Amino acid sequence: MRVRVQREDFDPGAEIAALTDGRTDIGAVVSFTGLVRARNEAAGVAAMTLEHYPGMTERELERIVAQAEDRWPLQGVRVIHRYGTLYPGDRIVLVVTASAHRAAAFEAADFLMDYLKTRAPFWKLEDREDGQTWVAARDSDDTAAERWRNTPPESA
Amino acid sequence: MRVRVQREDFDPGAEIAALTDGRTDIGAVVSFTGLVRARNEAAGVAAMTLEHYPGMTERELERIVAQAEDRWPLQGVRVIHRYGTLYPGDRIVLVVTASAHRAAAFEAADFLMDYLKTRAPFWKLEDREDGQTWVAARDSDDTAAERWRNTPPESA
Amino acid sequence: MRVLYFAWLRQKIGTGEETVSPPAGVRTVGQLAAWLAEQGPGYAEAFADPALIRAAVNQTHADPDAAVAPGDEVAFFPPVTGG
Amino acid sequence: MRVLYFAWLRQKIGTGEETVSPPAGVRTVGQLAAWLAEQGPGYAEAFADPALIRAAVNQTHADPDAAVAPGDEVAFFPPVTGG
Repeated sequence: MRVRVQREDFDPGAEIAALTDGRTDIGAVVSFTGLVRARNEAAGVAAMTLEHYPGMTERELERIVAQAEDRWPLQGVRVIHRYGTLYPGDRIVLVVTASAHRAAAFEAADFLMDYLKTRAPFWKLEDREDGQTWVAARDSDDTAAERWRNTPPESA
Repeated sequence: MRVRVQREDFDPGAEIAALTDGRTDIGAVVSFTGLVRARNEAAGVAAMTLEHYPGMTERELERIVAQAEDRWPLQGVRVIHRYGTLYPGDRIVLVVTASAHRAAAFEAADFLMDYLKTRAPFWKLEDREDGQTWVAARDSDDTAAERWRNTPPESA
Repeated sequence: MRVLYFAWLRQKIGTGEETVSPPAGVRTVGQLAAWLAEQGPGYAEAFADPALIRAAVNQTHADPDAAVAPGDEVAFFPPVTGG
Repeated sequence: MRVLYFAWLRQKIGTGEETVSPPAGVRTVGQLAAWLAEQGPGYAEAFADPALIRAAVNQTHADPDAAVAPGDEVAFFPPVTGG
């Protein structure tokens, strides 16, 4: 399964290995792991609860992966996103892309993270020094996702 | 040791974990793994021997890492490059970057690979269907490295 | 029509899911939001600022002028903050 | 002066490392390459096309006009192809 939404932790190395083991056509694998930081803006974060929209989340992630596969010649993709309560240092999200060439693997992973940040139905509630706070969407995330709107993919 | 040049294989997951375990200030980790492909251009590749310049290799990789650290706020970097004889599917190179934010981690990993491809003293000899061939440097690698010449780093 | 609420919309409204029967004139996401805003003080608060609200119809992102019909699953939520 | 050769330069010259004593007029990487090219047929072949050759002085990338001096470690090699 290339897309998974789960409470449980994941193992980036195992996911990378699952895409590449036994393959001799992959030249480049890029992974992105997102983690909970103990500080967000000015406040300390003791914990974070990720709420999501079961059903739509999986569909939206599949859609985003399909778009990446349309734009770049990928030989493997994994997207894993956790939900539930997480603590500083915990892994939140993993994206892995495999391709013959490194530009495609890098760009597709970057694209997947940008789209995931602006399209996948997750919401973060932080337990902070100043109380519980729903994390506000960042304009910079929309700007990052906009980058891909009118950019044709680089040649493979 | 953030830079290693070795015959032995490496474990991308273990290197990612080594940068992040016990840390609560890292928000993003990007890894790039390069692998030997069974086909390069038109010819099948049975094996590849990586020659390098002991001493200069380590120094040059350290220099490239220091440049990345000057340009982006990184909380951890690993560069591992193998030498000796490798076979299709074998891992060749690993770059891991850790930062508070994802743009810095992505850009620094991309930069490190581009610079490593054009600056680190390694040479690939391929055993191919059509004989032993020294891999020619690709113009696209120089072009990729040029991208970073006049580009100031994005804000953290 | 099944309506879902997430994050602070769910908290303000006090439920994550309900079945509603809006009048026949409610044919778009925006009209549904306006009608829901009239269903009580929690609803009014949740839908006070349309700029802060996103929607999905049948689990697909939808604009305010997207059509809604009986039998649809419509969700309202703040801008997403995953990743 | 210690001179190192890598990849196909090493193969054409037949050794990966040697100590040389060029005449006093050899003061740059380019002059050293030109002088080495005269040391035999393998050398001539290795250094035939300067556009294909890169160099390092004391383990740092160096241009053809970079200075070389007795005691330096100078390396000649094709464009690198790692990664």
